[in-house]
Amino acid sequence: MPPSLPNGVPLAAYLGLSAILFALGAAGFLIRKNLITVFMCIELMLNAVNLSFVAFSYHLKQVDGHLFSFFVMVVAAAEAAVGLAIILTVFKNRSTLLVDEVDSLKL
Amino acid sequence: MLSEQVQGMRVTQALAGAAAGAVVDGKHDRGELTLEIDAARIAEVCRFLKSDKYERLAAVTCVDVYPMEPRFEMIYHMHSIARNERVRLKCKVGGERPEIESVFPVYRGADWYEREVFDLFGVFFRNHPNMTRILMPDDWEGHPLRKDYPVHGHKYSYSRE
Amino acid sequence: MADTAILETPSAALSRRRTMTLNMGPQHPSTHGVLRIVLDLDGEVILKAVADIGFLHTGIEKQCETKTWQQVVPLTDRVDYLSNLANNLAYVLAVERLLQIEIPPRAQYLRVMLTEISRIASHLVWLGTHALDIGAMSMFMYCFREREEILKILEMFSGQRMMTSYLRVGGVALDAPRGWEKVVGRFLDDFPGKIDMYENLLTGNPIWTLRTKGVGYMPLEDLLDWGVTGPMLRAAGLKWDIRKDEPYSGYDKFSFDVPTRTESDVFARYMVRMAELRESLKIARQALDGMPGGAFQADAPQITLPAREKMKTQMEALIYHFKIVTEGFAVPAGEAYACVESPRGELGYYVVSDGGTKPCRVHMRTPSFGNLQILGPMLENTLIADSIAALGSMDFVLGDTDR
Amino acid sequence: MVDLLLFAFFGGLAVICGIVMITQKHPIASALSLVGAMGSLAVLYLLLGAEFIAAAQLIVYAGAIMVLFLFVIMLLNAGAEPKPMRPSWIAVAVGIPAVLVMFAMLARLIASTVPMDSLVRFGGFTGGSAKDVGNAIFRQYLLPFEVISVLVLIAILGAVVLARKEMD
Amino acid sequence: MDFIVLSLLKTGLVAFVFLTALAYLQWIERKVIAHVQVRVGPNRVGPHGLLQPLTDTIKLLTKEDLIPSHVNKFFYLLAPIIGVSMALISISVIPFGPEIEIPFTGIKTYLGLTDLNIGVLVPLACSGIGVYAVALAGWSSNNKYALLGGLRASAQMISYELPMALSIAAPLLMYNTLDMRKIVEQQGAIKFGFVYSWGIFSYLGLPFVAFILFLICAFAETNRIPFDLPEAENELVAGFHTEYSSMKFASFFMAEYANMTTICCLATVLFLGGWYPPVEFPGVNYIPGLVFVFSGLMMLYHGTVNLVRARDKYTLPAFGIIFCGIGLAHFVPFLMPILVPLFWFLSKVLFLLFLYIWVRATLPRFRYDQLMHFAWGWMFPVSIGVLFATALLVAVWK
Repeated sequence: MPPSLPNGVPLAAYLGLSAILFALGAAGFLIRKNLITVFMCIELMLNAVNLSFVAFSYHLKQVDGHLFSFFVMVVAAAEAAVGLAIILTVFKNRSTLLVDEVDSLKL
Repeated sequence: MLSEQVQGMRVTQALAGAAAGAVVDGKHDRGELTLEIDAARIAEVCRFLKSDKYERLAAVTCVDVYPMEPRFEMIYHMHSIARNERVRLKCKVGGERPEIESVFPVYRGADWYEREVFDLFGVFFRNHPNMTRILMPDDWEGHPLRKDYPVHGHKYSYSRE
Repeated sequence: MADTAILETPSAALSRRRTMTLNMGPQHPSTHGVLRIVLDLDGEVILKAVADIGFLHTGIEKQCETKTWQQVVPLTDRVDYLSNLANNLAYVLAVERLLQIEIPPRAQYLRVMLTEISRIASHLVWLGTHALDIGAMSMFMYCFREREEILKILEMFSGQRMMTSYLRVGGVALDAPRGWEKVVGRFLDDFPGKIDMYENLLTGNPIWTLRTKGVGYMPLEDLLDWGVTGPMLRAAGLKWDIRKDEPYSGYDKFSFDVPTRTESDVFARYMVRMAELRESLKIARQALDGMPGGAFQADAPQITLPAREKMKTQMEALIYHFKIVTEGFAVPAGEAYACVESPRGELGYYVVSDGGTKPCRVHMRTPSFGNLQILGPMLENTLIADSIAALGSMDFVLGDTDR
Repeated sequence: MVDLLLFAFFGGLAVICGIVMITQKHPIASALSLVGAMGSLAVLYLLLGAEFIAAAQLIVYAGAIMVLFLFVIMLLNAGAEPKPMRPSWIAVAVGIPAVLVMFAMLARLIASTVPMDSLVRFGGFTGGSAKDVGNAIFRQYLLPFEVISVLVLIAILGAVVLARKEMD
Repeated sequence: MDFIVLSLLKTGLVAFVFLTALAYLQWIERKVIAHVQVRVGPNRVGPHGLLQPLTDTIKLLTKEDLIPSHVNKFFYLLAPIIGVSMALISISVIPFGPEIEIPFTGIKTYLGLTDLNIGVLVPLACSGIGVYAVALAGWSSNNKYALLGGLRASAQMISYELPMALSIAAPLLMYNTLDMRKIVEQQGAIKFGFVYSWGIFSYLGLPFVAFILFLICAFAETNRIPFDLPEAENELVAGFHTEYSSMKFASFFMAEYANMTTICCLATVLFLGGWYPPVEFPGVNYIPGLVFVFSGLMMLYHGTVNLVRARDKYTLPAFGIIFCGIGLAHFVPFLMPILVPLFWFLSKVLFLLFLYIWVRATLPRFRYDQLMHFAWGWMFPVSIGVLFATALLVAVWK
């Protein structure tokens, strides 16, 4: 094993990865126009946060971080159910999923 | 003209009462009653027969008696299950521009039978909702069951292709 | 017909109007031949079904006009290739009505027996394919195993397994072969147990009843109005069977029941046909037991071929034989309509003669053609899976439809 | 070493999937790359000793939620976005710098607070089994758990109500 | 380093055996169904058609790899890959037998590829991801039948995953672990002096209900009759794989059989006591060997003395000798601890697979809405009820 490489991964690398994914999610949230894709970007951000929870949990040798990501997952599931139902309704009413065109609260 | 025997039949009498003059001719041959109906009044006669317990229209078909005129004989096989009785209606349709009233509004079962007659004999049915070819391809030329339709010498030669 | 929509991709069709046009057939496992159905779907619900037939149209009616009266019989085999004896029978009955000849009792009994046995064969094909459509794949093999026995019987009588052409104007083609009683009797003994087995597999099966009960319902008035006949009508509660109501070929001498149901759904049609299997067995058994002796062809030398022995020894017989074979026999001018109860419903032959040796017009009132008209109304607002069950319960043969 | 390789591979995969997700035009491609990112994250969770979370990530996130997404996309047949993706200039002018700034801040934060010598090794933490998570849920975090169950119930009802409304 | 070499060896061995078994499973299915249907089944290639799987594989491999022009190529190709890989992965967590000592080396190892703390969750996760294969195949084929089939299949798999997870949860409550090896080892305890405490024998037989539920879900999950709507050929031609041919089709096929096998292994591990025999008595370890020897002798008898068909003259004695050899191997002292547990494990799995095939030859199929109603209206409440009842029993018992 080359001595220059550390025996393991720095925790900062995990957190950096988490930050990159979060930034990607945020960027996608801003530039994408399809409602569903926007929604998926939110999921990516949630995932990124989960990663840092789990990483910190490792760092602190506590299980609490796992619980937080577990809760995030459950909330994400609930959010997906309601959010997709809303998207369905929006599409049935307006026949479009472009966020730019869904600009009025009431039809 | 109608023979005594045919005039004595129940259907003939009922028809004479309901649609006077519609029955042009008739015969009772080999146990089967055939009534010739004025082609213009076929729908009317059928409507009456349906109310007269003739629940079913068993079949509609056509006979081409080429070269005689009127060329087409429309055949309607009516059947009464309640009376266990059958009667055949016949209408003569001329060959120039063969056309007759559709009985589809009376018996929906006439739908495909009339389309078949149109397809194979070229008799047009007025008031039929979907007068298109049924058995032959949509772009077929001619009406194969006509007597003057050639049996030999098909227009396509499959051997050369 | 929505022909243009068929060429579209599903995505385009979906985004345009939320319904999907599905082209089912002409090559599809469950359309039993070359039937094409254009379905308008909303999800899995059929909004509209349009049947497109004619892929098997071979112009048999036109061909009949170019054959002599006797030569038409093999053509009628090809119309409904699953119950060809019924087709033979309807045709020869019509011609015999024109000729006004008397058929000897032995020929009548042979006709009845073989027609009933071939009805069993036809119902077996229906049962096997219908069950296969609904997913019970073994039924298909069982049914075809029993059908094989029937085909062997038919081969024994006529020399042909499917296209028997066994009936002749004036009787049957050949007398019953030696040892036929044993073969037919063995089949009639074995078969009731087989029906019990089918019913064990299907009738009480919860999945089978779930799939069939209440599916494909049509009220009796609609069935009559659309010209539907046969087991479908009887499953709707109408006790009408041509064998009973307008007995032909000596059916009045046989005792049998006309099974009916009132639900008019796929299950009722299944039950009616299963009961008909047993009734046909009953008739065939009576025909076997009461088979009279005597001639198998009418005593009409101008029409029926002379016996081989006579033809070789007597001059007149040879002349008749030569005339019948070369130019056929003339039939008096007139028209006749003879109908029989085929496994699928009313099978009628309308025959017109101009007095010559060839028919002027032969129209086949085939049951499948009339029955299939109801397809559109029946499939409306059903699920795709139900449409398969409903199609199977109609028991159509495309050769019978398109002719 | 193996840890590092695995991290590099799956971390890289997650980033690539993330990039593909926000650049692909077709929603189905986006959804699948998101699934890929989630799968890679699940492997990273395993490396971090979070076995249960890794399995839950696959079963719940990738197996259920994303399938729901896929379903909706197929159901609506929300094809590729009609116009070439041209985000509004405000989003680009303000959003991208904002995202970059946010990223920089996060990076700074991480660099300043997290000790750089803290190494993650597979097997370094074994407190993430189903038993441990279950113990924590039902002892320490019982109230949040119950609250979340109520939330899920409400979400189910909401979804049913919304879906029914569009049925009429 | 031993660990890695051993793992690689085991992986290779399991992969080889598993893939061959999949091919032969299809042969078994064809043979069994043929015999149910009074047919002979494959019998041309090799004795009794035994080489049929090989020829099928060769044929499918060498067939032209068609890609229809109207498909979404990337996803179209991705779908079978996902399907088959997900199906094959889950076998890795199944334990086939206890810890054994490899003869002549003294190395001890477990029969099975790996033991995870969350072992039971892995097949669930894999089948969850496997849904993508079906949905993508249906969607990317750009064919209406495939689309309908794909939607049906994925909806069905998602619906039945829930009751399946619940019916797995019931025995998990009893075993108190997710590790499959520990689950089986718990079932190795002996009750009343002679019965092994298999899952289905414990807790007043309540797990038996869960077992039945699990089996039903397993049928639905693997899209087999009576739940084979997604590929109901009489309705949807071939469902989601309508547009697939050659090796891509074979991948789906393989995935189906792999899923079947895995799910049967899972049922064996969870409910049927894994590699433990049903009852314990002094000579129980000789039963497997005796079974093989007896069937070998039967074949010898029918192949030589009581020959019915001429073509069996060579095959039956050959197989008889092979079977006798296998049976005798069970009596070799150092092979016995390896072969006997494997025998019990495989015989249970094969029994369940036979059940699959038997049902396929017998039952008609459901309709789509009936199937969904069955999942949500029956399976779901019943499995929740079983879960609660088990929880109650466990709480009272312990």
